[in-house]
Amino acid sequence: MQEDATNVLFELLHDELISYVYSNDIDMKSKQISILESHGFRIGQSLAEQLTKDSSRFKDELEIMKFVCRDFWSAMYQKQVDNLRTNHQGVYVLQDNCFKLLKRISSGKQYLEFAPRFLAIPCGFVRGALANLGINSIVTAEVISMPAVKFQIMIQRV
Amino acid sequence: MSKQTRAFDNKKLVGELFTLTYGALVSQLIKDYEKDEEVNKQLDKMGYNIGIRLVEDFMARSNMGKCQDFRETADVLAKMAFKMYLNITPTIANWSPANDEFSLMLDNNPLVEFVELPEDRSKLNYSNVLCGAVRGALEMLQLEVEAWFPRDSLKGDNVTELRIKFIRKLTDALPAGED
Amino acid sequence: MENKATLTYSFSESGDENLFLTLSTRLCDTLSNQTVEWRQTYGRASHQFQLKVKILPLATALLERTDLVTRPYFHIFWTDCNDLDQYRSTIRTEISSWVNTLKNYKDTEWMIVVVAGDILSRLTKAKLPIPRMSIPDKVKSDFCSKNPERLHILHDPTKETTKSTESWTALGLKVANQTVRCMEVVVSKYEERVRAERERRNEKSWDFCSYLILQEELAFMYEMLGMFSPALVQYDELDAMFTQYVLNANAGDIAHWLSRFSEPIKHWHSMLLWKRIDGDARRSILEGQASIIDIRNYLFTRLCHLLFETGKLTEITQRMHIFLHSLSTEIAILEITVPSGAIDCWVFMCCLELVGALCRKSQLQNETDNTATDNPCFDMSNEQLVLENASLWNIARLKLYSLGELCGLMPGIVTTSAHLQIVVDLLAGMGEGEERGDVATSPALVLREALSSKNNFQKQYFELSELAMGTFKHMGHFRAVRCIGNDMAEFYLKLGEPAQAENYLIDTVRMYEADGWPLLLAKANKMLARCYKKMINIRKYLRLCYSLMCDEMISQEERIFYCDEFKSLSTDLGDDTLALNIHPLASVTSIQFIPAETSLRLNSNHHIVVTINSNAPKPMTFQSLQISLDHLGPDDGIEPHNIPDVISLSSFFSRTSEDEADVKSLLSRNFSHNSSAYNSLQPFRRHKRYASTTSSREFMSNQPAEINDEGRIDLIHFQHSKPSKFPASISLHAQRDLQDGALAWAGITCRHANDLLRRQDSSQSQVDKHRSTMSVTMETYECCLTTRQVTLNPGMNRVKLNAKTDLEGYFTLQQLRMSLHKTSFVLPRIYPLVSYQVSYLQPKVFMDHNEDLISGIVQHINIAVNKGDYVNPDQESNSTLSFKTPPSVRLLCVTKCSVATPDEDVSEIEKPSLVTSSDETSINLPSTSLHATVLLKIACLCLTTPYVQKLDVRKRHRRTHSAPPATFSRSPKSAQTQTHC
Amino acid sequence: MTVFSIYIINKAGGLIYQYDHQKSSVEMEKTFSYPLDLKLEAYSDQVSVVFGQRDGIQVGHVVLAVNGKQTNGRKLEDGNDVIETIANEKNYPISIKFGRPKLTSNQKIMMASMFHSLYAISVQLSPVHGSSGIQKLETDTFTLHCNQTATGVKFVVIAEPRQVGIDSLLHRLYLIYSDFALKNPFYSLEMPIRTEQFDSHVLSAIESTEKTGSAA
Amino acid sequence: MSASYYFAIVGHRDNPVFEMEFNSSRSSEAKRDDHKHLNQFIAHAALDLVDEYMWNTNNMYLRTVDKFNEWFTSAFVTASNMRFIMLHDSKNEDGIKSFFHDVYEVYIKHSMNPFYEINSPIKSSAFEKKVQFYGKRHLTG
Amino acid sequence: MTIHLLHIYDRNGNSLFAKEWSRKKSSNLTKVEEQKLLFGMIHSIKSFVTKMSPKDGKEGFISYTTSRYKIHFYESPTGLKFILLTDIFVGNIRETMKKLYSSVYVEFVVRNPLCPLNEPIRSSLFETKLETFMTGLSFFEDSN
Repeated sequence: MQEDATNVLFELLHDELISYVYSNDIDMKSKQISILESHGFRIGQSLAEQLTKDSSRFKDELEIMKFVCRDFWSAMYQKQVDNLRTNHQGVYVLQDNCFKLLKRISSGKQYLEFAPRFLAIPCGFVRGALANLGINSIVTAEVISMPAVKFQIMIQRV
Repeated sequence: MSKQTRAFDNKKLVGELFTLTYGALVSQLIKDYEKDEEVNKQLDKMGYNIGIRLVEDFMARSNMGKCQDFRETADVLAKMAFKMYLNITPTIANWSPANDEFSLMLDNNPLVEFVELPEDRSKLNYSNVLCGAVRGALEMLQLEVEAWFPRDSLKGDNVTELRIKFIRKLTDALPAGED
Repeated sequence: MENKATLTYSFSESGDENLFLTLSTRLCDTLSNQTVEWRQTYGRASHQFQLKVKILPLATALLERTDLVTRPYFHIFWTDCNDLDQYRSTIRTEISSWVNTLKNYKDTEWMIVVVAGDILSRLTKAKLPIPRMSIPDKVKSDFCSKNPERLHILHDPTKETTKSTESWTALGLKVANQTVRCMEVVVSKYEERVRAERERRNEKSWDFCSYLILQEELAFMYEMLGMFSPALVQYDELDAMFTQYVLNANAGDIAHWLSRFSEPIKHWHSMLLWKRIDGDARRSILEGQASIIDIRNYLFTRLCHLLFETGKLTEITQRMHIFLHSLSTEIAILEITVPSGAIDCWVFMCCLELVGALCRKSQLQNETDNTATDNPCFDMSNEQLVLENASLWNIARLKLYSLGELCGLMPGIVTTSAHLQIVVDLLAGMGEGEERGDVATSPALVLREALSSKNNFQKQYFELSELAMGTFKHMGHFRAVRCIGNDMAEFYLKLGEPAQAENYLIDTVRMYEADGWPLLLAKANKMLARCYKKMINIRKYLRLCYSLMCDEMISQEERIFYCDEFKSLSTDLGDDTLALNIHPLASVTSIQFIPAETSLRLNSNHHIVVTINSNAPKPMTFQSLQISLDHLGPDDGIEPHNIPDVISLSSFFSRTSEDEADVKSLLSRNFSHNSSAYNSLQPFRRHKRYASTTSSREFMSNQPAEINDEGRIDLIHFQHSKPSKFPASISLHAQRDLQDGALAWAGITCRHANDLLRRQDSSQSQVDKHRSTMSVTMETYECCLTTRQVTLNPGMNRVKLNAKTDLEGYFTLQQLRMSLHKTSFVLPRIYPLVSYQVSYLQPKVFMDHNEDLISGIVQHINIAVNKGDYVNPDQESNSTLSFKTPPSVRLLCVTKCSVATPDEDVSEIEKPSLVTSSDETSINLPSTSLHATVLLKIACLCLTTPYVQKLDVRKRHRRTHSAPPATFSRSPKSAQTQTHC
Repeated sequence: MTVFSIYIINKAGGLIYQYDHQKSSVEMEKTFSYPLDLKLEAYSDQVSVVFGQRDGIQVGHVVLAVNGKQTNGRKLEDGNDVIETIANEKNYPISIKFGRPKLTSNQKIMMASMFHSLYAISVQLSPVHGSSGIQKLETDTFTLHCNQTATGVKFVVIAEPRQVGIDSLLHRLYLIYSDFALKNPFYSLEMPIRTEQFDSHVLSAIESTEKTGSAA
Repeated sequence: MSASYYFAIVGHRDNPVFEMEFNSSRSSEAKRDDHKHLNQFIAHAALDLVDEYMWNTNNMYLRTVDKFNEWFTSAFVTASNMRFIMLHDSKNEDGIKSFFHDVYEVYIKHSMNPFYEINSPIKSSAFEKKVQFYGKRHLTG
Repeated sequence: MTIHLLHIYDRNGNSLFAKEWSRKKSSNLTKVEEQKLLFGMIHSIKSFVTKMSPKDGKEGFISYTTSRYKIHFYESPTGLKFILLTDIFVGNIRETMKKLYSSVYVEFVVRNPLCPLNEPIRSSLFETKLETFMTGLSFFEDSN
């Protein structure tokens, strides 16, 4: 019934990383999100490598997306994405109604202004994973009321 | 094929997630500070911040009371805390005669599972966050300790040794205006 | 060879032969419309097929046959006799003799067909037929008492009555099954034989060729019945067997028969795919004349044929590679002597042969495609087919090339008689290109043609190359295209047409550059260099020499070679010049001020030492090394120090529009006084990696850097990295949207997502951008530091320049260039900003004394004189300090005089004496080092009644007119002098 | 089942009667070799164990004697500082006697007045109207029962948590108090009670409670 | 005939990330350089076909995809489209296959090193040792 | 049965959180004074208890009861103090208090990076979770 203790450790570390980056010099104000995101990116790459070890290669974009929503997500957050939508022109929207890294922070609008910093790394996760599976993308996120999050993935058409 | 979710070894994965995140943290620090000592300090500081929260979680999970004895502390750390959070059980060794100083021997340190130190980072104590965490956690239990890595397998030592030294027992500060 | 099984027929003399003939033919048709099943032994898959037969009159010759294909498998006796007496008298005996003849041969199945019905009725119109016992019954009792199915009654066969058709089908079935059963028996017997033979394979007398012929029979048999896969199996076995023998031979045990093959090979005919069986080859095998090539050829031909039949084209092409590969290796293993080039010829021909065959088949397929047929539809899409052809052509091309070299057909080589001899021998070995009627000309002919003359060779070679290239291009296999292109370029170079080669080579270079294979790139560059040299395109050649001489991928000697090339040619640029980025030649690691001081005094002499790490393979001497300065006079308004904000490298490097804006705006603020600064930033903007990992240290500040204690500033050096197709890091922004005061949503957005996503990564453009970093924009060197004749040794070098101090103001080091004849190597921008200030310090006089002067007592006045930066125009005369005092005040003497150097060490010196004239007193100031302060203690006395005396002091220089006096009160006040500065 | 002790506190918070029924004194002497693996600290003029515990010696125990010499506050009989003596390697092997700190009579008086004020505060902090002060205070080792008479005298019984019949004991004590203190002409109010009878009655009341669970 | 192998890992940008040669017999130290160049040349040229074959299957192991003179080219493409390429002059499917798989494991581990940047050349000596080891075991051993 | 109010203090006596459910009477003190007073009392009760205790104990002070209300006390090993005022009919609720600590405080304060420890708790999420926890208790019944 009790979640894995390692999760707690990860979350605390995650928070430290964030508060470190935010504590950093003023020159970087505008860049903090990017920095966090790029860390997430690197981690995402590795994890994708690791997770796909036993799966066979993916045939198409959608398959990869499903992988991200199911396998990748549950590996990261012990749950799957609640809803995946796409406009079939390279834009996907992943909806997580109870995002792990927000669900202890607030239910509703309190602390909303801080939400982005907790989404930067997850955005990176996704982008990194995709990148390593051969999809260049830009991942953004939007919160209207915590802990629900909408991640938007825009894919580079090659 | 990822048609339906494969059952991953979740504990392992979360562990890796943690390890990688930590890696990211360290590499960020290395970018920001030329001096290894600086990095070590930062890591220790962050470890402390983690420790002071983690200890609450630990107490909530394990129905432990306060430790009244350092040997007990050592046991709880090794057999419960490390097991619970890092999924390893270090061996306790090298007690000082006064029983106020001991070492945790980490034969497999998850933090460094994938790490190879860059050559120019000889002074870096990669796992220093652990020191901080232990220090922070024990301080919340009113034990002031020092923690450091006398040996580190990353630096070619055959084992990673986390040394912990008892400094003193802290007492609650009385709230202002109390007779 | 006919692919129909043989049956025989016989008949009663009395009978009507024509009838029987028609019946026989009808029987064939009936059979060919029925499917029979072939049950194989050893649980092999069973096959369904139509039995195609030909029915011949029985002849002993036929019965003698032992092979599987032509031997008869079934025998029929026709009779239409309906008259008992006649039967008794003749027919019975005929039949029995027939049966007996058959009996002498084993594995024969037979059947007696009694034609009944309409014929009967027709014949018995005359007398009433009351036959007690019908003929069939008689026949049955006489011959087929045991197995009655050997008798068949065919009812009015010529009528189209149901009865007749039924009996026909019945007959057909019977015959078919009987035949097949018989075949099964025969084949399995034969297989026994083959197996037995194979068992003997280790005996000395055993011989592969004869065994081949033996087992092949099975293949023929199956092929005849249209059972291709089992047929295929036979050849596979044989093929494998042969290979195995060779491998064993490699391992040391050489089969006896194999030794025969080690004789030198004289023929290297191509395998032939245009006929089903290569008779000659087979014959030579039979006669034991076959060489290893013949055997391989033969086996492969047959394999191909059968694979074609089953439509497995892909398999053919795959096997082809192995086929070509294994033969050459086998020849090597068996140490068979083959004239050099022979194998190339062979491979060449084989490739073309296969291409031809494939084309034929695919045409055939295309024809049959629209009309639905039972033709095996090929497993290969046209795309693949085309691709395969291309790769075959490519192989052929390569072989042809090496043949060309061998036979001295390459341009630029004189064909010697030796060459000709080789050609002759080769031609002799590859056989006449036999005529093939409609089919395309035989590879042999093509090759003969190609080897006949340089021109033909060249023509053929280009033709093949173009073919392959075109196809590969069409299939998007650009690497293959480039490789061929590269070879063609080489060819053109040999031809002495470098212009033709250039584009091919550039493509190759670009490809390797884009894909990032340094070693290959180096090689390609070398070739391109050769090309430019041939073209006498000095500019381009120099560029290449430059990048090659710094290329670690090539040997030191080569690097030195290119280095020398560069030096010697750098003069030949005519009147235009060539500016190159200093990277990769060298990197400027630091700039040091000596002494460690960035705010300098006018005319003071300071040095600026530049540390340069040279990657050149050997020492290089440059005519000059210059650093361009940006100069802001003291009155030029802008104080460069207080340009507030800080910008990040990523904005320099990432190409996003928004960041462009950043840079521009930055520059407009920052370098407004310097038009070319923007361009000077260009090179950095390529750099992705930095942008990828943003961290505080990488944020580019526009504040001048601080010098350290040794006065050094370490420069940040950006090496160029291959542009990544998509930035590893993109800049995102936290965004919050307010709605009537309350936060509506928060999230992460990417302002220029579209720009990022739109960008297609054609490696082409990438590379172009990358290359263009080689070219740099030059600063104006109107105001600069210069030193001449600088020699850089490989590794670290320190170059000393004199700081420019003859001008007041604020100097920023901008760009560094080293000139070698007409070329110059430029560090486009010095970062972080290095700057120093030159200021002029006015001469100053301080003077203080404790109290208002009180009359009557001797008191001391302290005077400090600092000449500042003022330099005395004529050295020998030195300056004087003159006082203007009211008569009542008298300066007595200098009681103490000392000199304080800027660094505060005070030394007492010999006291100068006062020179008093009527109205003023003056002191010859001792000549001191620059910026030193002279401290004087002067005793003075005033005589009149005690009240505060004011006195004037004026510092001035001889030949100068006295300046307006500055009064001096208790609080000391400096007296400005009017000296010329 | 045990009753540990009785306190009677007058309305001014002064201790007018105290009786320890259960002499529960934990003491143990042990010889140690250098260095001592218990952390000692001196506060409230006693040297006590702040960290580390072994064979019965608990955190909170105080040093009663070193090498047979009784401690007197932070000093030994011979005037040496306890901590110093123990810190000094020369004195080893050393035998130290530890024990639970016993309340000195002074401390008892302090405790009494302390409780008095706690009682007052507990009234003040009441979230509801008309609440008394602490009547029952539970800990894992003992339970404190308090009955304050209309006249403001507090009868405090400290007993094992499981002990029953405390209420009647409290009532009994009140009676004893009124009979053998108030009615005693020589007893002046608010003053410590020192009479044989009183003691003996209290004792019997306690004993009967312990036995029967009722003080009657 | 001595079996000799050349192994290369090619990154997402078609750039070589790692290479190594294996020789069962005494390899002719002469013409090393030129030889190395040839290997790279073939490996690089094979990329076209690797990419071609990739889409026909979703197995990671692609078998032999190309042939150049005496060289066969086998390939292995990970789920993350890292391309392992092996040149070999003699057939050894199983060996190569298991080699690929083992190296894949090693690669994954290495890619998790926080100080390594994906797609950049692998310089780690530990990594080299491991690959060497598997080379011995599956190829030249 | 009724729950009057809950107080949470950090180890240094700073009030982290206080909530009232049903409170009839208020001490004539300011919030701050009252919180100080309450903590002070608890603190001295603790030392009182340790001194008075005849044996060595672990938990120490558990609760006290007056004629009208009862105070329950739980201190986490890290020195957080939870003080719950109920009516006198509520028995020993030590376990409940522990749970309050482990499943509400730790979950939603400790593990909320935006809640600094040792500062008054502002998270509304915590409040809601607490509310649900309390109202879910058997002995909670809003007697207003």
